[in-house]
Amino acid sequence: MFSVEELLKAHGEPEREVYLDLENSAPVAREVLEAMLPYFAERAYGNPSITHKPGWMAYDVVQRALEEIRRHLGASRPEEINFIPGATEANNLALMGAALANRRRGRRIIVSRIEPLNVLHVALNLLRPRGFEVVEVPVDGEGFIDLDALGEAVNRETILVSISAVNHEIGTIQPLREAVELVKDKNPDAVFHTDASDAYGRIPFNVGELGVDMATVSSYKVLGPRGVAALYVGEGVEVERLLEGQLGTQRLWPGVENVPLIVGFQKASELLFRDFEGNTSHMRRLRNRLMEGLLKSIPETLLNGPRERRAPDNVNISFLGCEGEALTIELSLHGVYVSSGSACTRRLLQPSHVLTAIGRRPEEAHGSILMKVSRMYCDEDVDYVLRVLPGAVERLRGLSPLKGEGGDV
Amino acid sequence: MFSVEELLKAHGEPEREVYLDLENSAPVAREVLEAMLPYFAERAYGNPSITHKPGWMAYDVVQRALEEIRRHLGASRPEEINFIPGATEANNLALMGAALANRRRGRRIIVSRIEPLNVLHVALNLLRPRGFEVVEVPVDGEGFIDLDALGEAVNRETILVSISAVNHEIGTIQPLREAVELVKDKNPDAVFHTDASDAYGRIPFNVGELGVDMATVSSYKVLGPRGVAALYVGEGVEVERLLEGQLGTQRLWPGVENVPLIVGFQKASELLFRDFEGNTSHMRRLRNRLMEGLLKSIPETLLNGPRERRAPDNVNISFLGCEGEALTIELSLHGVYVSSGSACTRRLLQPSHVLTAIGRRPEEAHGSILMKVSRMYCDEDVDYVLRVLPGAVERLRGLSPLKGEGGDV
Amino acid sequence: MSRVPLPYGPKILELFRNPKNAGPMEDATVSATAGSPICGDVIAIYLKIGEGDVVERASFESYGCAANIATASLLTEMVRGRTLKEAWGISWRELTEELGGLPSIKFHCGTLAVGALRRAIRAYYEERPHPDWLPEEATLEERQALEAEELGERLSRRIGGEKG
Amino acid sequence: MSRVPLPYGPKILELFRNPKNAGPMEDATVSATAGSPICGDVIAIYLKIGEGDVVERASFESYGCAANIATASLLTEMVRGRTLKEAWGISWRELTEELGGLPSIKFHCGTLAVGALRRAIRAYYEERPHPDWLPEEATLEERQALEAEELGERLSRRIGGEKG
Ligand SMILES: Cc1ncc(COP(=O)(O)O)c(C=O)c1O
Ligand SMILES: Cc1ncc(COP(=O)(O)O)c(C=O)c1O
Repeated sequence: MFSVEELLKAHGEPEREVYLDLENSAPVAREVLEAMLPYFAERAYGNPSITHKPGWMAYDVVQRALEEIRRHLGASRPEEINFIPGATEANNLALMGAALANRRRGRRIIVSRIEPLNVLHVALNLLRPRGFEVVEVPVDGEGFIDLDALGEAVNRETILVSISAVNHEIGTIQPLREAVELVKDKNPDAVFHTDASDAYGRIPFNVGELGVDMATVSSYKVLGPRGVAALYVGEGVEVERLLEGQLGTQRLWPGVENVPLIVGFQKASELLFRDFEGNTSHMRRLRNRLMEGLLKSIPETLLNGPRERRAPDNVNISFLGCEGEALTIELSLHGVYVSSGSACTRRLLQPSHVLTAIGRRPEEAHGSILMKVSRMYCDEDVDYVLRVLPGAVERLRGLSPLKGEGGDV
Repeated sequence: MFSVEELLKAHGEPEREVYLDLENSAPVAREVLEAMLPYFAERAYGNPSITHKPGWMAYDVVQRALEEIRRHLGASRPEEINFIPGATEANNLALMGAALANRRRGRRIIVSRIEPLNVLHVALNLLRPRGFEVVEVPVDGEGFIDLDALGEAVNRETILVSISAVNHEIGTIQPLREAVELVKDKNPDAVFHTDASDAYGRIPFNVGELGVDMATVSSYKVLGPRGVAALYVGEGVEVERLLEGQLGTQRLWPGVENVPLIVGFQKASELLFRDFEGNTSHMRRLRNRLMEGLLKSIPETLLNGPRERRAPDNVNISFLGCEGEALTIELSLHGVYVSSGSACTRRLLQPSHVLTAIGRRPEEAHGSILMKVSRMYCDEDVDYVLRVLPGAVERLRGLSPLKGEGGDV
Repeated sequence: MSRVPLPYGPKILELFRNPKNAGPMEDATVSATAGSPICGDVIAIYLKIGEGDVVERASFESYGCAANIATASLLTEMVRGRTLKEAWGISWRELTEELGGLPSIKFHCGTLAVGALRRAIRAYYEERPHPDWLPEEATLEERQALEAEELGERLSRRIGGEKG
Repeated sequence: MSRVPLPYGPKILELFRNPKNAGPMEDATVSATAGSPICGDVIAIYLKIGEGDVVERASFESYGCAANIATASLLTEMVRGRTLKEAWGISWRELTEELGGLPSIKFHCGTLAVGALRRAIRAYYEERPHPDWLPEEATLEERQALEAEELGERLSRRIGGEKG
């Protein structure tokens, strides 16, 4: 219908660009790209299951990557790590695969209300119609799961619990250890899955210490390439494959391993953990400057998610009286790239289910802006965003007929 | 258990390398890699569903790629093309998705005996246990489907037929148009799917002319990157999603589009079709030299698949009295990389189901070697293979206690 | 559900960036609002009506997405100098075409802007003789505006109820 | 089903490339074959047995994968100079360890080679007094060889039947 080229021309090149929409997509880090490059054509382009040199080279690369990710996740054996084409696929596999494999033991599945849609909608739209009972555990105003409600929900029929370690939109760090203990106390056979995509490399996360049975981590969420993720499945945990086909070295997902992307994921993980303390404190410092700066310089805001026990990269603020999609575009015109929990940006009738689950009214959620920082950003980036954002909010509020209505919150 | 590094050291660097295992994996073509590179980090690294500049850039790229692949497939509208993370995923989606969406209209599903496992095993292991009736249509000694049997199999209960346009192992070009007409004559509502991974860019293939309802094509099979494929779904054909999650621009598979891989797939397609005649006749000439040269210079061989109506890139020969895995490794030591339908290379008890379906005895199938050429190869590559292969076969036959036993075939 | 062509045309972006006739109008003859903050879409239209029921000036306020702002702005340009009868005749389709098209998911922006305009026109005639071209029944655009407002109410009650 | 570590060790590759004692033995005292071409694995073992039931020379033939050739070759090296009693004592585990390990899917190569050797040893004693260390019952490796052969028979019948 439109020429997007013309739209981009009309948009123009901003003087400076700061990409903060790391939730949705991320430019691959330079070192990661360099690490991947030889594996597209020069090295290890074989199928790791075939007995020839390019196949063995590929096999070697996959094994090294499994071992690296095993180490960072604190798993016991590389066989517990499974490469999957994405975290969407990994979460679908974890939920469907574990539910189907354990259906003879019970029918109850428990998720939190603020799980990503590739967990929540799997439970509600795929498992519930197949006869599973889905219980959604509520969260408080900062996104912490209601542990009492969780405890009450677990019964002998419970086969699977899925609760993210860190919420992807509002950064809430869940008390996962307590949650696992609570669940296992009431039903040691219940399988505990956690989407750790936003925890990996941001907070200490160790499957052994936490006692989780399954965990998802995603490459693109750590500045690796999109198209690969890992699913940890502890020894003895039963999961059915969702898809059929020729099996390679990855028993839970058929098809040939994507070697260059796996190498990229490995490299991205290596870079994250080479200086975990340095990276996370750098992120936290920038994030705090950004978050506190915005809350201070712009009136009528709401911080979404907690101030403490918050992932070090996450900022999520509602700018009341501003619609989020308009703000996203306004910021884009200034080279600041963010996303919003507004209904308008989601192409659904409703705003972010995470924001409504923490009690935000729709008109509050519509003005939400999600930003994430990474180790790649610097103070000047934050300065620029702090310079641009107040004007953008002011302009849009100036256009609105609802002046002052945000103020009564 | 082993240090693969040491294995590779023991293997050594062959004087020349000719990679013919294009069935299993392929080095990405240089121009394809160059086209993809900017999209990992510099350009269009956004999510095509988000309203900011990097998102719009990504959207534009995805739309252009859809349009290019639409054109090559002969589809009417770009909306009929769906990007999927791989042909394994696309075939699973086509079969499961169409079967589930049409389950109220009937329960019969028809596949050929020589479909790839990501079709055959979906039918047998996923659909049959869910109450669908799976009919396997046999093939003749060259892999052509039995049209009479197909016609007999189609009844009013038939909701789905899946037959590959070109067989991936033995290169048989099916009489697809006749097959579609036959099926539609008996039941116009039956959905006809074809895996066209080995047809795309090798033989004229046009979904409109053939009248198929769904078609799968795979990027890596045309020297594009692994991790992306396309599923054509004609207007009005109903397919249920297999996975749930955040939807992007691709309605049949949730998750964010993999822009760099999509760009690579587009570029690979462009290169294929820029000179379709030239590419295919080049392939055919090299393939004929290779195939005829081997059959002539080596005694006791069987050509698997037809001589005529054979995909221009495919060579599949059984070297009787030689076990295929040993031959694969022997050839690897000389830098010639191939694969085999031997049970040993498949890590299954049985040899290739395609070879047994065309009537090969297991001992014949064990000696099979599959090779594919592409537009990237030259006469010197073929010369080298023709020089190396006879000696390899001879050495292994010399080690065998079954001397001469191949001769009585 | 078919694939959604999300991006806007360049004209929408331009009007979003530099809207014409933005802001309330102190001396408006009449004004009206449509939409619901709960759905994230509100448009106010102000009209200064002169001799012969001609729109002398129009302005808008908008709380909503970029398309919302652009459609409202464009509409205020389109009505200027037209009679109210002519202004009434502008349909959401015409408005949308004038914008260079809208992604289908944004069609409601067009209906909302036209809905607000028609409300203002109706308001104007409330204290004046009802012209014969003004239908008694609510038009498509007015009904859509009303529906959006009712949806907002329902959403607000539902989410409020969940919290309680 | 757990992930299969497919690659071989470097020693297997070396023995595959340069097998020792390959080929039939014209003046063998005894020989035996195990396995089935239908399963893709056949090993023949030839023994030249001298004074005191000592293996003076051994050779092999193999139709099978690289591991098959390597295990058979290694076994002929291991038995040389040993008494038949000592040779009998070589288990598939010992053979496999000597190779540097085998992927689990290739364990049968070890059992097949040892199975063929033990068959040859039994054949040797068929016309001689039965030594007390030679068990009456088939050992694990011999049973495995037999099973492979029976499986081959069944496969052959089934596929033949399908064709017919
Ligand atoms: C928490 C979380 N898990 C999983 C995913 C899906 O990741 P992928 O894009 O790798 O499928 C996302 C992406 O938005 C996410 O936010
Ligand atoms: C005919 C055919 N279809 C589909 C596939 C699967 O392709 P992908 O690796 O893209 O999943 C293969 C791969 O071997 C194939 O041969």
